[in-house]
Amino acid sequence: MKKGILLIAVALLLASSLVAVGCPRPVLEEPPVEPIRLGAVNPLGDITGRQSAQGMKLAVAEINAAGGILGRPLELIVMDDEFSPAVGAAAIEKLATVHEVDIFIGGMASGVHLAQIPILAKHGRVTVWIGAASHLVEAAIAALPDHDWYFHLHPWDYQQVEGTVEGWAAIVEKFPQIRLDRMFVAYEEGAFGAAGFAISRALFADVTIEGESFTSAVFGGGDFRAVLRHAKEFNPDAFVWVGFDPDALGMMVQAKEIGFAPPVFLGTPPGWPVGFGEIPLSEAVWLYGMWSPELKGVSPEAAHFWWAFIEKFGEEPATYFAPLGYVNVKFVAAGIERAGTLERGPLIEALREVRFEDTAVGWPLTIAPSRLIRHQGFTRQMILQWQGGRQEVIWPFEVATAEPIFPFPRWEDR
Amino acid sequence: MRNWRYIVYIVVISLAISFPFYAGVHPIHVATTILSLLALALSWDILLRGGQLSLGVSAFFGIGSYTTVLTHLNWEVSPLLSIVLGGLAAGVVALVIGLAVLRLRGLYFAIVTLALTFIFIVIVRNLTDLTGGAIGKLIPSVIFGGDPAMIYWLTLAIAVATIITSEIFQKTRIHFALTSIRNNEIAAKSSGIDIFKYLLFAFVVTAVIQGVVGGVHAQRFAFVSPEESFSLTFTILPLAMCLLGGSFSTLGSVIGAGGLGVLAEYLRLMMPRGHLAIYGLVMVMAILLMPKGIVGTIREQLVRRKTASS
Amino acid sequence: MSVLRIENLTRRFGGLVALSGVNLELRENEILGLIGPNGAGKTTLLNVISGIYLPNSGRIIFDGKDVTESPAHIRCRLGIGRTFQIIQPNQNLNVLENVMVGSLFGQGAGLKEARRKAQEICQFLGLSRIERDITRLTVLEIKKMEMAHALATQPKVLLLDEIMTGLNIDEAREVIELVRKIRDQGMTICVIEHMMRIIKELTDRVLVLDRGEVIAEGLYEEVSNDPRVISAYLGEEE
Amino acid sequence: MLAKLRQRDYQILIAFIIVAAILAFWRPHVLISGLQRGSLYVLIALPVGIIYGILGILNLAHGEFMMLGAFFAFSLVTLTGIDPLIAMLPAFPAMFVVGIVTYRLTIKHVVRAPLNQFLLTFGLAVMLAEMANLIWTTRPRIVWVPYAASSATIGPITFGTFEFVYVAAAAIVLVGMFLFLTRTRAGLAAMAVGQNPRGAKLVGIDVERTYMMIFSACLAVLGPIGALFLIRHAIFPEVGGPFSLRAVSIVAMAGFGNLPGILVWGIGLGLAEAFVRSFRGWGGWADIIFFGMIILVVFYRSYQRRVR
Repeated sequence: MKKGILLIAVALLLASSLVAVGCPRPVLEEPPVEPIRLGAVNPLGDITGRQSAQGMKLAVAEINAAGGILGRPLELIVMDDEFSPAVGAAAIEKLATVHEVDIFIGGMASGVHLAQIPILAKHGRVTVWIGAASHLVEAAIAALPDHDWYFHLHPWDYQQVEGTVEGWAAIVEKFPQIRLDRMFVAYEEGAFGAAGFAISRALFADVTIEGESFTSAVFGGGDFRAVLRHAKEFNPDAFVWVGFDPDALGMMVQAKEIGFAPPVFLGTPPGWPVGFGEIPLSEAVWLYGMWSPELKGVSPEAAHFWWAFIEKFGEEPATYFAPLGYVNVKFVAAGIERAGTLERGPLIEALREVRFEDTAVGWPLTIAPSRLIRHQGFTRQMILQWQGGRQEVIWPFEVATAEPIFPFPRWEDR
Repeated sequence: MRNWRYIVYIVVISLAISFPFYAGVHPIHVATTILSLLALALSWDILLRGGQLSLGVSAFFGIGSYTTVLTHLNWEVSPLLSIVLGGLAAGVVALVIGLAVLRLRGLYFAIVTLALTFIFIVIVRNLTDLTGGAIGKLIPSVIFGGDPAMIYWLTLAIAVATIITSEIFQKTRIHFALTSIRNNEIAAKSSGIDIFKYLLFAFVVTAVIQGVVGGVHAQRFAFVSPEESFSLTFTILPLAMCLLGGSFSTLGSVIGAGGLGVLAEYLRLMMPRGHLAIYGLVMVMAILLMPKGIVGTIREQLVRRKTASS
Repeated sequence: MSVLRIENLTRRFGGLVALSGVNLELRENEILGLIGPNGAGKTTLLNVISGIYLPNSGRIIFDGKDVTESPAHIRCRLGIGRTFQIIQPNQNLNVLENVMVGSLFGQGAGLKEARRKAQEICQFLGLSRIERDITRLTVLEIKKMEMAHALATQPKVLLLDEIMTGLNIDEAREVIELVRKIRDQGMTICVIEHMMRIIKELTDRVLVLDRGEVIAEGLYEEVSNDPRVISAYLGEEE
Repeated sequence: MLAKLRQRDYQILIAFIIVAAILAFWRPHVLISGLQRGSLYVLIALPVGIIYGILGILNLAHGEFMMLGAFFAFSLVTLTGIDPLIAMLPAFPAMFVVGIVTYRLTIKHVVRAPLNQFLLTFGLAVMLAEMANLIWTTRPRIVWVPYAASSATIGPITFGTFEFVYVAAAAIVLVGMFLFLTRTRAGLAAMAVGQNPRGAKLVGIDVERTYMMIFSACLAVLGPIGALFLIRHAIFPEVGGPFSLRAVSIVAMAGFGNLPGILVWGIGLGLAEAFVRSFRGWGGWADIIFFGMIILVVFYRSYQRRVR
């Protein structure tokens, strides 16, 4: 009996010392020029997080090749959050205390970021985040006594919808044959879809909206037939599905088999399956996005990024998180350059003033207050359409790469 | 000899308590996570000692999380009290469903506890007004103002309480009751053991622990959502830790949690991409090489050596 | 004076009638032998008495109380102790601890008291090496442990299910002596046994079951000459 | 393991036909999509049931093996341009080999070790999914064949017809397994092993070999199943996990080792889900039906055992 306690005690001792050893504190070396350290936390197991980290690396490599900033090289430390709040939070703590990074960047899932906010707040270092679109995150940031150090580049979920409201109004005005009076929203039942639906409902004031949830193929669902049938009965001007990448094929196939071809067929996944554009069903499907590969024909910066990324990593950027990661580093670098120092106050001031006329995602970037926080970057997303296997930009018209195909061609004609 | 043992004992306790003073903030975070998984693993093992394999740890964890957050938000209960309430709520739910599910045995019990987890997810997701639905709820501030050392000590206290509970279960009549039930229920009944009473007791006690751990988790990260709070990770990871360390003993879960926790941290450092594949491989290898877990295998070796020498 | 009375007991398993209208009386301080061919329902009867199965109809009166609906653990505490035909000792406990389980829960003793009582009983049955690992016991030791475990619940009635099986003659004789010794302590005993010699030597009275029914009852000599009993056994031989 | 049709089964069958008839008139779509979806569940659950019945192993990595089969078919389709239906043929032996290797290296050591097999098969599931992630990344992959969206119109209703392939495949796999287990020497030996491994060894059956063959055969079936799955679903490393869970749940519902039960409950669940979904706005509760039914059925079964 006593032996048991003893063993437990020894085990605890071992475990605690292992933990202590396992997370060594840095050996203090004095390099000739102290680098500027950027700490990023991404879900590296996922294509979005991995390519976003690659985008950051590309930017860092380019900046260092050009001599760094303020004469100092950039050093990028990327950690995995495994989509787990506990892991993501610990990663921030590690970057702050072990690697002693100067600035936090990166990010993706809102659930993970919520857990990171208290720790980021505690350190209060400048943070430039490119993910976590949930308005819950915005509320959590705004609830902090001071959040001047926080910059959010990704539009908030309600801003994304606001953008589409504006965009659709413009499209309807420019192309009178397109109507948008009745909308049916099929949304996945998790946080992503539920928020998307609730916000759409609130913001599309002049549109009659019906909605219904479905189980995403990510969670073993993928049977959308009931939802699609209800949508067909509703006979909407636009059918919008708010789900994930793996839902795309099922949506198209199952809509086709019941002959559901509304005038506007729109999907809003974070990315699309490999080769989606090549299947005939994709033609004239609308989508929302922060970015499109086709912008390389419009924006020099997007073109530069596209080819540099392919050259460096041997693969194409698959989602907008790749260019966004690139923009993340470029933005931070521009701010430091402008401030001429890493001191918090001037740096925040400088970042606020950073202006890009063009970025890797093909948009201008400026910082302005959002509904609740002071430093918000991008606020809009584009309206695009699959045409001939490419994601053509329809709106904003300034960066448009194509005219819309309307109405949605009948399934039989493909 | 005896003195020496107490010295080790005191040293370990003081090391564990003073950990935040000599370790960096990141190790404190990692240790906090490991300690909470340790409590879950040990609580799972306690029920397993009675022969019942539960796959419902996440269910009680989630109930604890949600109760904590909702009582804290709606009734302005203090964070610590709300965690206690989280544990109580999990206990009450366990009592009610235990009356039914503890009639089941083996894989049927396992599957039903797992199914219950999903049922709670669906309920929480659909009761939008109360729970915030699929999006979840936020707490405006983190417990102890986010002081990692305080959170560590709180988690340590819970882990130690779980270890003590486990040792109480091992050293009193409960131990005899549970092992007898696990060995053969009919024989246990005929020895005068009220099987149902003991299983229900173990089920409720372990659910309270799981609920409390869930409550701390929610207070530590200041939010709840169906996907995060009822995540199957909180069932599977503790299960793996317990089985790797060695089931049916306090030490097994402690070693398993420490081992797997530290391993995960190392792997994450060594290979940012693909470390989970190695993690799975380690699990497979460990179970093939040490089918009785680390503690079980070592104990077996000791017994063998003793027999060989005598 | 009867300790245990069973009235008109019937138990079915699906379509199979395992016990049909069984009546039985255990008199205080006797040793009753329960015999019958394989599948006659002997073990089922023991299981119904000890509460593992509930009967479909009939009554069980123990010590003047109706225990027909009582669960097994209550019956154990009231004083019905038993051993099992296929013994499954608790591998995770040593000999002494296995015996302790009986006194812990059968009598509600505390840990210390249970340990003391278990030691006493082990000594009484001649079980030494009580700190031993279960896996290294001889058959005789296991049987003794099983009896010790049942005795530790402090029963008034002890039901022994084929405890002699697997023992050689000398060992069986030793166990017979033990059973007698136990009875002399004031206990009532019911044994299921296959070997007729043992039944003859050990029991005061015999009850014969065949296909769930009592076909004979009485002294061994009377019963063994009963033509129905002979045909029941011969019928099985074929 | 393959209980003969008893009276109760006939009752279930009749109840089934009545439900189907009501649905056919009231909500024909429920009947069609429920049958199709349910058959997919049956298809995936059947090998789990067999492996459990004979090896006593509940394979938590089952869905991941299906994912592997699907990726195998996908690779063939994209590399050679063949039709996914033809890719089913090589997928069978390929997954058979995967089965033999998996059995030899791992499963062999945990047969009838209930706790360890949980952890082992879970570890396998993590490994398989993560390895697939390293090779193919998390980006979903799709193939497109025009017949995947084929449909038919009867009177006022239009519905997809391709998924009737799942119904046919489920029937073929069920009947094939049934015939194998009752009509062939190897099958009978497998049944004997499942019921009593020690006894089977005594009468000269090579138990080890039987285990390996059954396990590998059940994985082999997942090759073609994966190919069929691929035609209608995007595939990605995590695609299998939820199906492991569903398969195991259905096997539990059917009663471990009851193959016809898998058919009944798999399709029953498909119908129940489709039924709930057919009411607009109630789709979010469909999962509760799935898991609620599992709980009810398991309770009913254990209650019955108690009474009997």
